[in-house]
Order: sequence, then structure tokens, then C-alpha cells
Amino acid sequence: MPDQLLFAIEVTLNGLMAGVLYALVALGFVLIFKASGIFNYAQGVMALFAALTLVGIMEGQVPFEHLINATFGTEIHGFGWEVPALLAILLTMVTMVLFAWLVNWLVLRHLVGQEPIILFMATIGLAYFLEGFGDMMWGSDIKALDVGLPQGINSWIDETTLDLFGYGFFIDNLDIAATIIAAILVAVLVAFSQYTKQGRALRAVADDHQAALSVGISLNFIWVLTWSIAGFVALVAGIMWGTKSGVQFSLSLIALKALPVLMLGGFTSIPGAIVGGLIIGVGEKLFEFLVGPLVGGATENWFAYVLALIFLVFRPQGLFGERIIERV
Amino acid sequence: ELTFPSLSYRTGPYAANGIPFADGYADYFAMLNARDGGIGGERVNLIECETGYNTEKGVECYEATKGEGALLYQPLSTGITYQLIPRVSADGIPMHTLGYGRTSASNGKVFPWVFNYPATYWDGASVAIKYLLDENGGSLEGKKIALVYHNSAYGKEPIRTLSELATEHGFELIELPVDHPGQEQKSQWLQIRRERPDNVLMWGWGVMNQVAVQEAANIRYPMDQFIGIWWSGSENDVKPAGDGADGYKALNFHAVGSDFELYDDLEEHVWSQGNAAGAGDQGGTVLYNRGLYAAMIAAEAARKAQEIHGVSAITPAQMRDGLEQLEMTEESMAELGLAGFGPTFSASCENHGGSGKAAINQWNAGEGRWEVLTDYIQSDQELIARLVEEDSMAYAQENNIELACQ
Amino acid sequence: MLYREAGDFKTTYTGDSQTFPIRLDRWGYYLILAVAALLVPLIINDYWLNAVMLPLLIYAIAALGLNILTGYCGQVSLGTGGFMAVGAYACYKLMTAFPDINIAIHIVISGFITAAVGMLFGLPSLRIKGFYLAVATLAAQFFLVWLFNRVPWFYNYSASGQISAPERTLMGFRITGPETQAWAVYLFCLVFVVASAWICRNLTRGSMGRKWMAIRDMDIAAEIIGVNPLRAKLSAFGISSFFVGISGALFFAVYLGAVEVGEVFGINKSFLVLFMVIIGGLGSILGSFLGAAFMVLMPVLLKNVLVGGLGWPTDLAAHLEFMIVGGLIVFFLIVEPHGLAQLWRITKEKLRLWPFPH
Amino acid sequence: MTDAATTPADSAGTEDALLDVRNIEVIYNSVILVLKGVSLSVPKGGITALLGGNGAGKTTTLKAISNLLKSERGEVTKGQILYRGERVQDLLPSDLVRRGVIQVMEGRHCFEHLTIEENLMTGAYTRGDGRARVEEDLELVYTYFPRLKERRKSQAGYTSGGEQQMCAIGRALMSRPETILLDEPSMGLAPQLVEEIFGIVKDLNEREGVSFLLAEQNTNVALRFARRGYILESGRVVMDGKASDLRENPDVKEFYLGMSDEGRKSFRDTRSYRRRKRWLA
Amino acid sequence: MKDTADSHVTEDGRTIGGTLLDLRGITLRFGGVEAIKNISFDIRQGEIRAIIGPNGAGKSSMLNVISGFYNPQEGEVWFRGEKRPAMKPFQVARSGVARTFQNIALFDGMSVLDNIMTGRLNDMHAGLVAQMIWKGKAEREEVENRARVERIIDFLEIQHIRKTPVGRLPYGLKKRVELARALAAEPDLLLLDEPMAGMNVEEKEDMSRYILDVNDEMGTTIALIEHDMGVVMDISDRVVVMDYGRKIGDGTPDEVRNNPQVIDAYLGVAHD
Ligand SMILES: Nc1ncnc2c1ncn2[C@@H]1O[C@H](COP(=O)(O)OP(=O)(O)OP(=O)(O)O)[C@@H](O)[C@H]1O
Ligand SMILES: Nc1ncnc2c1ncn2[C@@H]1O[C@H](COP(=O)(O)OP(=O)(O)OP(=O)(O)O)[C@@H](O)[C@H]1O
Ligand SMILES: [Mg+2]
Ligand SMILES: [Mg+2]
Repeated sequence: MPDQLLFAIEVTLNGLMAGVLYALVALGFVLIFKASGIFNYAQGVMALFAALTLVGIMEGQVPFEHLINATFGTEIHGFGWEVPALLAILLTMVTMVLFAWLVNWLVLRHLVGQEPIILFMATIGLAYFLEGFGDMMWGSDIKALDVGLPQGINSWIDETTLDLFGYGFFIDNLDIAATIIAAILVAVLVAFSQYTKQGRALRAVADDHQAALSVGISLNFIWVLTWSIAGFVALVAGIMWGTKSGVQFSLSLIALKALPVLMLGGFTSIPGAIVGGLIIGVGEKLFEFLVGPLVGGATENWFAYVLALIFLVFRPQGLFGERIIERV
Repeated sequence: ELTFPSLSYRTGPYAANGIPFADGYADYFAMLNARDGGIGGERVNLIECETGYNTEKGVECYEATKGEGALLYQPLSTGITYQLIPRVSADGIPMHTLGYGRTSASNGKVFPWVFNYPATYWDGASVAIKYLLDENGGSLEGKKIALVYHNSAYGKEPIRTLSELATEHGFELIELPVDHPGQEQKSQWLQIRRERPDNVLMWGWGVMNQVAVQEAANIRYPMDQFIGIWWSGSENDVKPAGDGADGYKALNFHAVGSDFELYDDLEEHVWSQGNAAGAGDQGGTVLYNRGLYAAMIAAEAARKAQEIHGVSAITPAQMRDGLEQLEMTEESMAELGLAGFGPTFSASCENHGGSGKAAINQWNAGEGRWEVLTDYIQSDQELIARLVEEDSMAYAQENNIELACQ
Repeated sequence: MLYREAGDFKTTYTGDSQTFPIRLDRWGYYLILAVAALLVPLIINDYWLNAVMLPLLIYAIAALGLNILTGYCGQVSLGTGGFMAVGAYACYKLMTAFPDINIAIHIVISGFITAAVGMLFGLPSLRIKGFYLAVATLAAQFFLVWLFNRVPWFYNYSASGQISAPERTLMGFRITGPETQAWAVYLFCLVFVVASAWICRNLTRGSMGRKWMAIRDMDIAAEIIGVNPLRAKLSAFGISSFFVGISGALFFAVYLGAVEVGEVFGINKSFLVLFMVIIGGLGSILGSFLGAAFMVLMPVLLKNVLVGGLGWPTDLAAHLEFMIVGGLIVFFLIVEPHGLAQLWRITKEKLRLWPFPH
Repeated sequence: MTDAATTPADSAGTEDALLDVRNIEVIYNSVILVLKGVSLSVPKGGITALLGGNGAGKTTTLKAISNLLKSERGEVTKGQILYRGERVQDLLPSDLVRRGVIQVMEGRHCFEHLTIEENLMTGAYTRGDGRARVEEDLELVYTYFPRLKERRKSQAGYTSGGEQQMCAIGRALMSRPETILLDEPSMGLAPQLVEEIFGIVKDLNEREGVSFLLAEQNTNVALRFARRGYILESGRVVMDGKASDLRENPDVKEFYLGMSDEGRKSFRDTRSYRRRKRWLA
Repeated sequence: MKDTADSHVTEDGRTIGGTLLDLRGITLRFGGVEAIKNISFDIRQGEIRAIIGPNGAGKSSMLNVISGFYNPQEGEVWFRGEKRPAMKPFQVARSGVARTFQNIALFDGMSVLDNIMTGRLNDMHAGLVAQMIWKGKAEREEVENRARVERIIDFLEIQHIRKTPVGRLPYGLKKRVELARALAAEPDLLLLDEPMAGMNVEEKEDMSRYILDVNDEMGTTIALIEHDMGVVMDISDRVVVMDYGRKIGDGTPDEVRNNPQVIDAYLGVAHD
């Protein structure tokens, strides 16, 4: 096979993998949007917060160390213990559930029945808060995150493809791990939303808060549930991205990578997030590869959005989103 | 009382880098106050102002502090630097941009109030190429060199120099821009993997550095052929990649580690007193040292100004004179307890850019520290001077600036 | 009954549809305008100008613009940063290409150029709605920023890709460049703000505004009663972008003086202006001002209190500032989802009844 | 208008009252006072009608009972609402549903994106008595409303107004409630169907002992089926009593039943006291 | 317009003219659902035409076809004697058709007055600049149209809620505001989808009065869907009956009321 083509295939494969990572972030958005019609701006910050908490617990950091030291003049620097990754993940999960509960108790509960944009704004306030809170709690330095996921080139694929085509493909082990985890996650979530009555209730709530209340769906329960799941998804995304680039503020910006995915796949569709992620991943990588050099590169940021935009013009609800009902 | 504002960023996307720098900057002055009672008998008043790497907040900080008798600005952000250049020129307050900001501001004739010694980005580019020439027996003919850069004013700075150098030395330059924040660089690194450039240079900042180092490790790019600018050469940038980062190189214009007499003073007068800035855990890191270095230059310039004008409470204008006549020698640094900490240089009315010297550091992942690989290498002064002249004169013309130093 | 509207009858329809139908409101407005135009210029200094007034005034224009699009026409846009960049770069190109023409004219033309670009990016709004549209407008945001960063013609081939505003004067007073006088710059922006607010008010109380609001509240019904959705939406995009472009031009030329597109007009700017509009009150002119004031003043105020007043370390203060601003946003939304302007309206309603509860 | 005091509330009803609303006051947006002291009681196993013109506060009363006001920024500032003698004002709407009180909201609040069948199934959300029983009830609802069965796979948002109304009612039935608050069930339904719906109400009431509180504009039908009636005007109960008594009341006859002394008057002939032509001048 | 030869005068002295709107063989499908099956009927100038039928019969869909919201797969719409090409709804509105909706479609964020003013949008043509500075045509136009709207407000007796945001109004008043908005457009053909749903008798009487007055005094042709047989039989001139998308009856109220098919499908019992 010609070199150029092989490379294009490699780029495509990597694009697919990158897409899965985007999709992981997008999933969190989808869950919450599905369950409440809320566009959760704080999803990225939640991923950051989850990852920060995970590292903090693993490394035995004392929460609010700096604050305590500054106000009381103490010199605390960590508990001095290390928590195994699995336990730490579990504890982080508990934190995220607590967070979900607090969000519902302090914010959402009071905004039942408001317009989507108002709820959106509330999540922005939440994002602000969590941004400051996370930093204050765990510090804003860069933390390396290692929960034992493999990382780096997969030699087996490299060697096999080298034998086959005379060109070794680069596939990152972390990406493979992400793909497997994402596949499991999506399967579970689809099953949950499709085959349980809670799943049906989620969609009911998103349609009409009042009517959902009137048939006895407890918004509190549904929201705590979905925000907890979204917190869990955020944690998974945080682990993946944190392993890649260290845990730090910029982690919250991965949300921006998820938005075109969301738009393309449809705000309400769990499989859509995955398919959208794959399309965006491949699209932007191939575009950068094929057209990027002609226009000066760094096209990935905007191309994802433009690609999604073009899709939307033909399908305004995204690929798998629920049809937007237009009736009088 | 001598007022030094510190426009720091301890929050936002670049906080991880802003914190150690701000800590070093603050600790040095705190040490001077505690040990010597300030500079020349005047206590130092450090006003820290949080910018979050945000231009508008930077402006707010500038306006808020300039009325307090600020002597020198150190904004630590290329964006804010551009903002402040016209402002400081109008207000007559000097600004020091230590190895960042607008490179051509090293022309003191056009930018009398701006100083960017000891080295500029263009020096950095030139030094990197010089080093590679050395490594390759004096010729880069037919080699491929990739530049991975932050797609912003900062990242684009070295391109002009590098392309000049490429024609001069006959190597091919591959430009690979990475958009802010730079979390996803798969396509850039796949391209590197395919094109197999002989070397990769990087102008990155923030998370972009960590991801680049990680990706380089992932594709098994030989780390010792990967050289970062000094803003891509801190512990933050390599640690998340673990062992994979071993061998990665970066430029630097000051020493690393805490093996200096000054550190004893810091320990004695600041840290042990519980007066450390921030969380107090950054001592000895690259960026902390850079903060120290910046503060040291500021303090020495102030001392110089006091000397020249014979007053202890100097004005910003006098501070400028101190900066302009500043001379860092081996002896003067040794005296400060920082022997060999930075390159020697001296400024003049025309030259605000220093000697343009930088050294190569290499990361040792096993030990978890940077090692100094080379002496300070001098950049191609002739080329840089020409480029600086071109760019600054264009600016002067556009803005009707009367040349100084006549 | 502190606040009265009783006895304030209108005998003409013109009187009834004027900007401030209630006398007390009108007086309050004149008072504020008088203070802003006559008193503030006398006392304003560099700090107040650059740290508070300029951002406040300029953001208010941007918020007015976005409010037309999002608040009145219901099209959520996250492209504001990109459109401000269009204004800024248009202004830069005009300033450098036609140095002899009055800066005020440059700024207005920048507005028109932005309007054209805005309409172009508004085209998909005919099909794409709600949050989908919001995310779609990000395409404009990222694409425009990339464009200005990539194509050297836009920044006149300068080495770093930055643009900086050359010095310009208006009636002999320096408006842009380093050596300006605070009061002149302030008044210059104030004129733009007042004019913008007045135009916005006129547009929104007339047939144009009704078309927008009809589209916002129920686009299908609006179409069935005879509103051409394409024209209504595009006009909203155009007019909104016009103001956003003006604010971008002012932001660049008058406030910052030098701009790097990715940093200054990045996505954060889009979000910031949107926050202003929502916090202030969607579909309210007053809200645009209140929102801009909230988002500009709150951080400055908190910083001064926490760092200056209480002597906290700057990083803790900054984190706390985030938490407080975030908390306040949520708090205000819970108290009154329709923004500060609505809060003010309800307060007035209560004052009218005062001291009776209902 | 007859004052509430002049029609002595035959207090026999209050003893076995299932639902007791005592003198409640409701304020929207903390400024708009809508209910100004409304009291009513729904006896166990009875059908009670709540009548009144536009804006009288019927919907508000029902929402106050089912605790849905909060999401409209309204609140009950005075008075009490008792269900089985317990104060229920502070409960969550979902708890109230679990206790057997369900409301059919005015204006067909269906879940647009869900299919008709899914809509009906959400009604069974609070039930825990097994799939089989739920399926049974689903079939029952389909026999009540064959039209729904035909459209059961289409999204509720795309069904006709009447179909949505049936869907909303069917959905409430799916929760096997003990008490149903019906807000204008007859709105938008064909006359035949109105009869049928009231037939179902009567049937459920008689066979299963379900209690109803129905807000209705269709006074004629409502009073035919209800046992008691309350007439609300501008947020106050102005009249209450046995349905049969109300039907005989001349005011009710004139204003709510559209009967004049000569029997039903034609809609064409009501111009007597209407101003005309003014707006054409 | 067709010749006036076939116009006649009703008992109460109104003139019914020639055919205003003619629907010919309309068929409308949504995927598998056939909402309207080959229906033809006409509406004459100046008459009140009722459309009745059980729920889901396709009545609202019929109005949607007339107002251009749905494009039927088959069939033609003739308006004022001309075959109407496929049009966007706003174009239909501009050709003189106004309507109200079954599920109230008011603009919730606006006051009652503004809502009604939207009805006049098609007659407001001031240029952008004039509107920006609120001078000249813009101001004049506003005052003129406001005056007309005020007359409608008076007529429908909703003066007291003029400045109230419509979101806060009770159901019945919303219906009235919607009627006002449609009237404000001064249409030739007014389509009313269940204008009296959710009203008590007194209010229905008022509403009937308004409808009759509009028809009588402005000569507006009215097509209305209503489930209250009393109202329909009393005020309409001719009635179309639909069932499952088919037309099962058409004629005067008396004819329809005695049509066994109609009784079977819709009325249940013969209505008095
Ligand atoms: N969310 C709200 N905010 C403010 N006022 C409201 C709100 N909802 C209802 N109201 C007011 O409360 C009063 C009573 O309204 P309600 O809907 O209870 O009347 P109703 O008797 O159900 O009338 P209808 O028969 O028309 O449905 C009305 O005057 C209305 O304007
Ligand atoms: N957009 C659509 N998509 C799919 N089906 C539709 C759509 N619009 C209407 N229908 C179906 O077409 C049929 C006719 O609906 P329509 O709304 O015209 O009924 P209707 O006669 O107005 O009934 P009602 O008296 O209940 O309002 C219904 O079965 C409805 O479900
Ligand atoms: Mg009601
Ligand atoms: Mg209908």
C-alpha cells in the first residue's frame, strides 16, 4: 500500500481513539441533559474536581491545606499516607454522590420548572464555584495521576502492522483502555435508560418538570441519581485525561472538546455521544492531515465545530437526538 | 520604601507555572527585607496582584498598583506585556520581561522603558540551533527540524528567526501549531512520527507542554532530540510523563536546583519563619528559581539606581537608569550567594536584551531533577540584532516614536 | 408608597410607549445620565477609567448587542468573542489603512462589518435551534479566532501576530494610544453607550422588537401570524453583531490598545458576555447594564475587600472570589430567575404597595 | 352574589373528609395574591366539583393541594391543607402521589417526546405491584380510550389536542390513585367523549371508591355527576352546597348553566347587554 | 373573486358572498398516519363555517393546511378564486388569513398589548433607521396601529390586563387575547381552533358574541373548530363534519344535526 494511504489509515485509527476520549466527556453532558434538559456547563469542572479529589486522596493530601496553613499558621503537608487506587476511586465516587446531592439540595431544587437557559446559567454559577472550591481544596499545582492504566505505544499492534504493511501503526495503550471502558459504560447506560422505569422517568423529567412532578416522579431522586452518574462519568473522563496530561486546571477545558461531539450525536442520545465522538475524532484528524498543511494547521479546534454545524443543518437534532417537536 | 508589584497568577489555566514563579519572586524580596532590611536601607513593599493570566485583569492590576509608586513591572505574560508596553512608556515606569514578551523590545532606542534581558525568544531559537550545530558536527544541512508551538503571539515569536536560520544552515523547518490549551496533539505527533524530524523544538506553555512530552514518549521519539524553550522546561512539564520524559532537554538562562548559598538565607530568614509565599513547597524548582532570578535582577537594578542617583528612595525613572546600567558579573552574583546562577550580561541604552546566552538542561527522570548539560551558549548576535532592528523600527514608525539614546 | 405611578396618566399613545412612562423613572434616569456625563468626567482617574469604567461601558454595549440576539430574539449565541474580534480587527485595519479618517467613524464602520459577518453566521439559525444553535455559534467563535491568528493580512504581517492601536485623536483629544486623558476617553465611550442603549430601546419597543420577541417566545406561532423567521433572525444577528462589533472595536482601540486575538477574544469572552446578559436579565436593556456591572465590579470589589481589606493571600482570595461569584450567580437565579432587572422590577412593585404586603 | 355565610356549609361532610382545605391563601411571585382564603373539603368516595369563571383560582387551588405551586413561584402563605387529617403542605409532590393523590393538569401536560404508551407507563412510576398488574391497567386505559391504543406508538407531541387530553387522564389512572384532582378534563374533548369521561369518573368512583375533586368549566356536566360543588370567584368561595341545590340556584342557572327563565337561550341571542360597534367607529 | 351571482342574504341580514376559499381533494399524511383523506369543501365570503368531528379527526390539521403550516401531499387550495401555490406560513398570513391555536400559542414573555400588536406587524413597514431613532414613520406607525389595537382591546374588554405579561393570565383570558391578536391583523379569513375550550357558559356567550360581531360588522369570514355543539349549531352558517380524516357531513346546522352518520360518529345522541 502507498505510504500516504497507510498514514491516512493510521490517522483515522487515532482519530477514532481520540473520539472515544471526547465521547467520554460528552456522555456526562448527555446524561444530565436527558434527565433534566439542563445543559451542564460544569461538566468539565466536575471532571477536574473528580480527578483532583482522586489524586488528593491517593496521595494523602489534606483538603484545604493551604487555607488552613494560611489562617492558623500551621505547617500541614499531607497526611503522609497513600491510598491504593481502587479505594481512592471508591472514595472519590462517594464524594461525587455527595456533590450531586448538594447540587440538588442547594440549587436545582429551587429551580424546578425554569427555562433551560436559566438552568444553564445556574450550572455556570456552579462551575465558577467548583473551580474556586477545587483549587482551594486541593491546590492548583500540577499533579501526576497514575491509577495503573497502561500508556504509550502498543507494541503488538506496531509490530503486527509492521509485518503486514511494512509500516507500524501507532496506537496508544491508554486509548485502547479508554475505548474498552467507554464501551462498557455506554452499554450499561443504554441499558439503564432504555430498560428501567427510571430511564423513562429521566426523559419525562426533561420534557416537563411539572407534569413529571404531577405523576409522582421525584425530581430530587432523579436528579441526584443522574448527577451522581454524571459525576462518575466525569471521574472516568478525568482519569483518562488526567493520566494523559496531569491533573490541573486545564482539565476542565476538555469540555470544549465534547461540545461538537454532543451537537453531532444529539444532546439526548448516549450512543450518539459515541458515534459523534468517533466522527469528530476522525474528521478533525483527517482534516488536519489533509487540509491543515495548506491553511497553516491548528484547524482542529474549529473544524470539529464546523463539521458538527454542517451536520446540523441537515439534521437539526443531531444524528441520534430526539426529534425537535414542532407543532401548533 | 520600594514598591514592586508582582502581577502573578495563582489561578487559571497556567496557575501551576505561575505559582512557583510568584513564590520565588516574593521570597527573594522577603529575604532581603528580613536579612538586610530591604535594599539600601529601604524596605521592599511587594504588592501581589492576581491576573489569572487574563489580560484585562492584568490591566486592572497595573492601574491599581501604578499609583502606589510601583518601580518595576514583571507581568509574566506575553499578552499582558503587549498591553503594558504603551502604558508603561506613557507613565514612565520600567517593565522587565524576563525572557518573554516582545522580543524586539530589546531595542532600547525604541522601547526605553522595557527590558527583556538576559535573553529573548530569538536568542532562544538561535541558541537551540547553535547547540544542534554543535551536536551535529557543525552542519545541519539536509536535516529536518520540527517546531511544535503554542498557536499564539508567544509561540509564533521564534518562527521568523528559525526560518532565517533554516535558509542559512540548510535545514528544513516543519511548523506544527497547537491551539490553546493543547490537550489534544495526536495529529501533530503522528506527523512527527511519520516525518521523523531529526529534532523537535517546542515553544509551549501550560498543559501543552505536559501533553507534548507525554506524546513524544508515547511515540518513542528520542527524548534527547527534543528541546523545549525555557518556558517548556520546568518540573511541571515533565513529571506527569514519568520515566518517559527522561532525557528531554530544555533551554534555560539560569541555574537549577537549590545548591546556592542564598538558599541558606532563604531558609533562615523566610521559610523557617513561616513567611514563605504560597504554600512554601516550591523551593529549588526551575520556575521558583526563575522567580528568584527575576527578583534578584530587580533588586540589583534598584541598588544600581540608588548608587547612580545617590538616593535610597528611588523613582521609577531612576529605577530605569538602574536597569539600563545593570551589569551582572560572576563576582556580583557570587556576592549575592548565587555564584554562576545566571549568565553574565550588561545592559546599555541601546541594548535591553542582555547577552542572549542560554544553557541546555536535561531532565533526569530517575533522580527527578534537571541537569545542566552545557555552558551558557551565546546566540547569533548579528542575526538577532538585524531582526530586532527591523521589527522595532517598524514599530517606531507606526507609532511615531522618537528614538532615544541619540 | 415610596414609589408611585398613580396619578401619572398618559393621554396619548406616544406618551404611553415612551421609554420611561413613569415620571419617577424618568427623573432617575436623567439624574444618572447627568452624573455620568457631567460629574464623573471631572473626577475620573486612570484607575477608575481602566479598571472599572471602560470595561463596564464597553461590556455594556456588548451585552446590549447580545441581549438583542439572545434576550429579545431568543437565539443563544456563544460567538460573541469572535464577533468582537471582527470588530477589533476591522477597526485595526481601518485605522491603519485610513489614518486620516475620524476614529469614531472607523468604529461605526467596524460595527457594520461585524454585522455582515454576524448575519453570515446567523444563517444556520433558521434550522438549528436552542442549545444546538448555541454550540453551533461556537463554530464562528473558533473559526474567526483561528482566521485572525492565521492570516497575516489581518495583523498587517507583524512578527507576533498582535495588533496594536495607533494613536488617534478626536477634536484634538487623544482617544487611543498611550497618552490619553481619562475624561476624554470616558466621554467618548459614554457617547457610544448612550447611543447604543437608546437605539436598542427604540428597536425593541417597536415592530422590529416585537418580531424578535415573537420568534423568541414561539417561533412557529410567529411564523403563522406573519413574521418571516429568516428576516427576523438575520436582522437580530445583524443588529446584535453591530453592537458587539462596536464594543470589540472599542475594546481593542480604546481600552486595551493591543490585542492578541486568542487570548482577548477567546471563548471566555463569549461566555462572559452571555453571563452578563443572563444575570442582568434577558430581554432587558437595564439588565444589560446591571449584568455588565455585576460581572465587572464584583471581582474587583471582592479582590479589594479580600486582598486589600482583609489581607488574604492573593491565591486564596482569587479562589474565594470564584466561589463567591459562582455562589452569587446561583443565589440570584434562585431569588429571581429572570435576572437583576426583574429583581429591580419586583422591588419597584413592592415599593409601590409599600407598606402593605400585597 | 350569594355570600358564603348565607349558605351554611352542611358540615356533615367534613367529618369523613379525605381532603380538607382550610382557609388557604396563595401568593404568586410574592406579590400577586390569588387565593384569598379558600376552604373546601372532599369527602371520601365523593365527587366534588370546583366551579368558577376564568381566573377564579381553580387551577391554583388544585396546584396548592398537590404542591405544584412551588415550581411556579407561588406559595401557600396561610391556612392548611389536610389529607386524611395530616398536614400535607410540606410534602413533596411525589410523596403525595405515593399517598394516592394525583393531579391531571390543565392544558394537557404530556411528555412530548415520549410515545403515548410511554406516557401512560410513567403514570405507573410510583407503583410497586408488579408488571402484570400494570399491564392490566394499561389495557384498561386502552379500553377506556381506544383512540389511544391506535396512536400508542406515536410521540405525544404529535397527537391531536384531544388525544393528549385522553393521554393525560389515562396517565393519572395508571397510578391507581385514591384521589384524583381533575383540572378541566372536558376541555377540548368531543361531546361524546366528555360523557364517556364522566362515565369513567362515575364508574371509578362507584366501583373502586376513588374520590374526585374536579375543576370544571362545563358546569352542566360537572353538576350532573358531582355530589357537592363549590363556586369560586376571584379567589374566594362564593357559594357551596349539594350539586342538586346548586343546579336549582337561579344565579348558577343564569351564569353557569346558560339557562334563562325560558330555558336554554341561543348563543346568537345574547347580544342584549353587549356594547357593539364601538371599536369600528 | 367569483362573481357575486351566488351571494345571498341570511335571515339576520348578513350577506354571504361567493367562494373565498376552496379546498379540493386535500390529503395529508404523516409517515404512516393519514390525517386527512381526500377532503374537499369551500368557505364562502362572509360566512361562519364550523368544522366539527371527534378527537383526532384531523380538524386542526385542516386549519394547519389552510394556514400553510402543513403542505398536503395531494389536493389544491384555492383562495380568492386562484390556486394557491405552496407558501410559507408567513406568506399565507400576509395574504389575509389569521388564526388562533388550539394549544394557546401566545408570546409568553410579552405583555398583552405587545402580543396584540404583533398581529399588526404585517402593516408596519417603517425602515430600520426610522425605527432606530424612533422618528418619522416608525413613531407615526406605532401610534396609528396602537389606536387600532386599542379599539380591539376595548371591543374584547381586556383593557384592565393591557400591560400584564400573558404568561400570568388564566386560560380563558389567554384565549381572548389570542383572538385579539388574530383580529388585529384585520384578516379576510379568520381561523379559530376551539376558541371556547375551557370556558364557562357565560364566557362562551361573550365569545360567541365577539365572533358574531366580527363577522357581522367587519364582514370577516370565519372558520371555526368547536366541540360545544350548542355554540356550533347556534352561530355557524354551515358545518363540515370530519371523522378519521374523512368528510362525513357538510351542510347547514340542521342538516348536520340530523345526519345519522354524524350522530353515530360524533354527537352520540341527536343534539337539540
Ligand atoms: N404563575 C403565575 N404567576 C402570576 N399569577 C398567576 C400565575 N398563575 C396564575 N396566576 C393568576 O392567578 C389567578 C388564578 O388563576 P387560575 O389559573 O388558578 O384560574 P382558573 O380558575 O384555573 O382559570 P381558568 O378557568 O381560566 O383555568 C389568575 O388571575 C392568574 O392571573
Ligand atoms: N405532525 C404530526 N405528525 C404525526 N401525526 C400527526 C401530526 N399532526 C397530527 N397528527 C395526527 O393526525 C390526527 C389528526 O390530528 P388533529 O390535530 O388534526 O386532530 P383534531 O381533529 O384537531 O382533534 P382534536 O379535536 O383532538 O384536537 C391525529 O391522530 C394526530 O395524532
Ligand atoms: Mg384553570
Ligand atoms: Mg385539534
